[in-house]
Amino acid sequence: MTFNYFVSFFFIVLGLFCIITRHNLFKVVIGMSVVDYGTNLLIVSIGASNKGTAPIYAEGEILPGTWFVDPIPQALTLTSIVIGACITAMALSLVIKIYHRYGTLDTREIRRLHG
Amino acid sequence: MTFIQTILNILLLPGLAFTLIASIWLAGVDRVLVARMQRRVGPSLLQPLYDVLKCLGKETIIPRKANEKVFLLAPVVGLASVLVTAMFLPVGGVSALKVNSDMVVILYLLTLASVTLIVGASASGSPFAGVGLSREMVAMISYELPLVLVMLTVGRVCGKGLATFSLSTVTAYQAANGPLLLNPVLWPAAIAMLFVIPCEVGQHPFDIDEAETEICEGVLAEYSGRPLAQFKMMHNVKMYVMSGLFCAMFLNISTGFILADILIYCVACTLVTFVSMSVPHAVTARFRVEQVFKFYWTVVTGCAALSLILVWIGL
Amino acid sequence: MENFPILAIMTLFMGAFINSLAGRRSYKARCAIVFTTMAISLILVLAMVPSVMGGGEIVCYWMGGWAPEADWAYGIGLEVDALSLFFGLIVTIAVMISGVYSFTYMKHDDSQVNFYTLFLMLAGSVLGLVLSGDLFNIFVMVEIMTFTAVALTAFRNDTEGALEGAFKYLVVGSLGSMSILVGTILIYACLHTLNLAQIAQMAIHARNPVMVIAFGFLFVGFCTKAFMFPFQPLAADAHAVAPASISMMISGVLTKCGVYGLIRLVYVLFQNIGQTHVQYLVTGMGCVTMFICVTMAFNQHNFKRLLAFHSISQVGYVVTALGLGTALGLSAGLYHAINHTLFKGLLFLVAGAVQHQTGTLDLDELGGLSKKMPRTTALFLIGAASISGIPPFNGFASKWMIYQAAFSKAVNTDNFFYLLVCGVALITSVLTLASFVKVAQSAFFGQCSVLCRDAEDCEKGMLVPMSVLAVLCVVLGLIPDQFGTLFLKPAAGAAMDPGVYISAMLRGADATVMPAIYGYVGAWNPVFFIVLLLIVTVGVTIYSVSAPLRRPEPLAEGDVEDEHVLPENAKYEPFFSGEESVHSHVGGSDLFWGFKENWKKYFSFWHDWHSGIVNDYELYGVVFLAAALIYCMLFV
Amino acid sequence: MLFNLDKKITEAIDDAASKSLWLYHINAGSCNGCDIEIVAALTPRYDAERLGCKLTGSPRQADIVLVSGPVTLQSRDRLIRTLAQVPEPYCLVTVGSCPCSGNVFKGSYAICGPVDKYRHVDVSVAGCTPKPEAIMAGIAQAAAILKEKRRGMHE
Repeated sequence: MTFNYFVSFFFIVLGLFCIITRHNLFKVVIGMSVVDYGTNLLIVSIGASNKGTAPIYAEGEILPGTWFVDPIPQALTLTSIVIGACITAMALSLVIKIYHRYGTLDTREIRRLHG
Repeated sequence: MTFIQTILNILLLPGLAFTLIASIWLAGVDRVLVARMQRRVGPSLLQPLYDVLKCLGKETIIPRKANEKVFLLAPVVGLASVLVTAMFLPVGGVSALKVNSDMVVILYLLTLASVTLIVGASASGSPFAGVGLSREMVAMISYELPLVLVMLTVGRVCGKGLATFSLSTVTAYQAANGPLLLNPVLWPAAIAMLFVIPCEVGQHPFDIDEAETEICEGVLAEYSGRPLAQFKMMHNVKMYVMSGLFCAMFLNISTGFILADILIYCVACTLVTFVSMSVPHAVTARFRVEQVFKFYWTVVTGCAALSLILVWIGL
Repeated sequence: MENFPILAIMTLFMGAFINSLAGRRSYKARCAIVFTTMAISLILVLAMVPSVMGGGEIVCYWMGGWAPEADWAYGIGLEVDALSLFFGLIVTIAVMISGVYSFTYMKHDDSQVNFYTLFLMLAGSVLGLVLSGDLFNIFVMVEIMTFTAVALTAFRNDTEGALEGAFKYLVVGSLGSMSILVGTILIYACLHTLNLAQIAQMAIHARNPVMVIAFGFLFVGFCTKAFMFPFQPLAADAHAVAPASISMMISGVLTKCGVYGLIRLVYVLFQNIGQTHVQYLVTGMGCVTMFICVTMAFNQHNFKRLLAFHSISQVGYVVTALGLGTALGLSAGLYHAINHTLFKGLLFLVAGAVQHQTGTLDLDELGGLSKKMPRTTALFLIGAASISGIPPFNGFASKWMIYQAAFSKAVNTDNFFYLLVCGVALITSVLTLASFVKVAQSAFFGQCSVLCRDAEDCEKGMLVPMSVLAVLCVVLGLIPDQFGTLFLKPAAGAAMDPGVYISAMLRGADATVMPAIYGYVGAWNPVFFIVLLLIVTVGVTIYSVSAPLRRPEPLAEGDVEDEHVLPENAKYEPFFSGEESVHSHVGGSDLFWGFKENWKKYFSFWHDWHSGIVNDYELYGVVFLAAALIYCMLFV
Repeated sequence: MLFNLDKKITEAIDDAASKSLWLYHINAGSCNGCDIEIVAALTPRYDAERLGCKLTGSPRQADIVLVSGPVTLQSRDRLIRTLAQVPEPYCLVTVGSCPCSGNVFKGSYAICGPVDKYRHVDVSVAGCTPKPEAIMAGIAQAAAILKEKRRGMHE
């Protein structure tokens, strides 16, 4: 299970690194979604366990020794994925409008509000 | 009984009448002492009274570009706030108004007085007043820090563990073990306070907001007649309030009976006015704007912070 | 009484839904829908006040009836105690006033239906965040809040920099949301629950490193939402370009949600406000934010950008007061929170009115608006006086409480750090006063600039909300003690002892919350008014005997103000040392030369620090996240 | 009002008009000879402050306006404009012979005539650079005139 945690934190750090260093707006948005993937992986891997099965059972049918996977993180991941999708959609629409107005995608030119 | 006594207090002794007389006296003494230091005869002692009465007699011109309501209201609010501040000073142990943390009330009412001067200047719509009010604000930024540090120090010393903001505890402490000026730890704080007084009042070396030669009476460029009289009166009462504050904080000698205390208080105020306002007036030329700021935030704040640290270590 | 909280939140979301359906028909229908929605939610929140604030009762509502069994909460719950209701009040009042203001302010904008849908969703999500008792529910509401705030910031996307400000707010805001999410998940990993009361119950025993990192993440997340130190350029960009009612919402309400999150995190969830290192962290953050934002605001040219930096420095005041950890400190912070919403909302609405009339917000071009817009100038003076802490107004009362809390904390714990806090707070207050003097001189008083010649006072639809705020500012300033006992002490009491919070939520026990006890030195007694009366009577008697008042006769219809005036009748012209009076307005950037001269290096450093590049802001955020985590691991 | 308090106050105000004299100096193109003398009168040696005099920076606060120099073409408008901005009861005192007669510059194309062409001069101190004592004597006379003007303003 610890391998999942390493991968998810690697994704988060990779996403942040991409946001910080890339000067193209699209790459910044990509970085944001990579960070989202990292957090989603983290959420899912918290509830999961190797030998767990899906927590679906009929009444009184639970055999002793069965091991259920925790369903709540999966529900949270669904919400987090939806939110990540909306944020990316909003960011992309803003990038399109910025391109129309500023004519460039380079973050170093888009700095009218400073100081 | 106490209600009538408070009304009497407010009106007569530490209140209105005493404040007005004391401020005229201090302003007069200050101008005469400066003249004597320059080996000249100097004006009569009542010259500030004549100035104010003469200004009342002149017509009040409202400039076309001024915002009339604020132009006329600012001096009234300024004078009222300064007179209310004077109510808090303990004259011989008795103060007209009692709130148990009146040092902060005094700090804020003095800020209100300077703010009315600034708002009045900006309402008069003249460019000289614009430059003047920006200088007055810089002066305010520079003297506010040391004034607060001195108050914290005195509060800490007189609070005996639980620091206080109220002048009555300060008076009681000094009644018990002598005026604070004798305590060597507090000398830097006293020096810092002596430096703060001329800048707060707007006295000659630090009157960068009403510099006649540089910006034609700066803040008061458009004022004439009645509002000018109120601002001049505010200037005099501020002189009394600041020296009274110094006496209340550092020179609070209380003998047995009231009359001797009041006499000592008046002599102390005159002495403080001489040392803190007349001497710098006669000795140095006017400071430049950034010199005032640099001087207050390095030298004066250094003194105040030094004594605060010493007091904090528990000396 | 049980389901008032869920009703209040749902009416706002349902209102947003209905508005997008039925709102297209006409301006009147739209305003009716929005107004009734806001009114219903305000009434529902007010209905809860007597029992929650007065009686100390705690309202619990479990979504879908999933009440906790055997001490284990697995459903999603809404919990309203005095602290949540206090912030709920702030939210609903601010929403009501900015909604009514935007009826006239946004009248000439296109696609108003979307504006009000987003506005009501923002209001619903903010109210949901404040009243919810479930950590993941708070995260979802934070996301909706950020999403709608970004959309509303870029609403007028033809203004200069609107899209850019919104994009930056979205990118760095998502860093904050990511850290809240990771914090929530790490807490879930340790305690396997998301309910605030349950976490509070178990968090004290579970002192393992994962919980400490979770605390670090949540702290940084809520600091982002409250725009603390490294995140303040976001707020400055977002406010400067958003419409005025939205800037009021962002500065008045969104920052308060960040502050609410911090209070819940430090006082209730982890209850580690007692540790001195946590107090240093929170108070240090507040002080740094306070000072840097006020010096940044000092030489701004844009009126709204200046107000944005001030709003963050006032939030810094609130966070400093929270960090003290004493009952007086917490209630001083809460008092300053509601005062800040009032006077900052008033100032933003005034800025909106100025922009509405003159079309620009640049302080160097404005000038002399007081003769053209007298009522707005009066409202501006009330707002500016209360933010800079002038006695009769509410800013003074709450700042005084903060100084007293900081100073008594310094004395009790004999710790020099809190004395510095007190000093920084006072310097910030003076610098706030200085920058509002600058705004008064450059925009309102002084000589009338070309732009402001044809401005006239704004319609009643804008003036009424502003005057309501102004009246509240004055009233709250005059009754600090009564307001304290009615609202502050229950709210502070609710935050200080989480035990009642936990028992009410989990076991449904109806224990009452004891209001906090603190010695608070009153600032006001009526004798002042008698004295002022006396002085005025003395003044009037002298008036009657002295010389007459000379007013200039009003301008004849034809001539313009600065037309050539013959030397003979120059009596009422301003004195120009003899020259003919030309338009020369002293304002904007040529004020406070002395102060800026001495601090040149400091100002230019911070001017470059706010570079406006998205990557830099993200870098500052990540560095701060790393520093906070290291600090938490070492000390907390 | 009670035992004619207002009469006493107005009496005191009229009396104060002659005791506090704020000077405002206008240089209408003078050769600075008179300017130095005016300032000399304010220095400790001659000490005009004994009469209650003080130099002010703006005409709005002027009681006695000192004009020095023959009103040159350039300074004519400025002189009239400044004099118009001074609030009532004030005295106009011309220092030196240039303002009252044009002195050696009389008849030149650049001179716009004596000051009393533009406004009635109350006291004129003659002399090509009058001595500071003379200036102070002029100011003392102006003080008496000021008191009359102030009384005249009541009606």
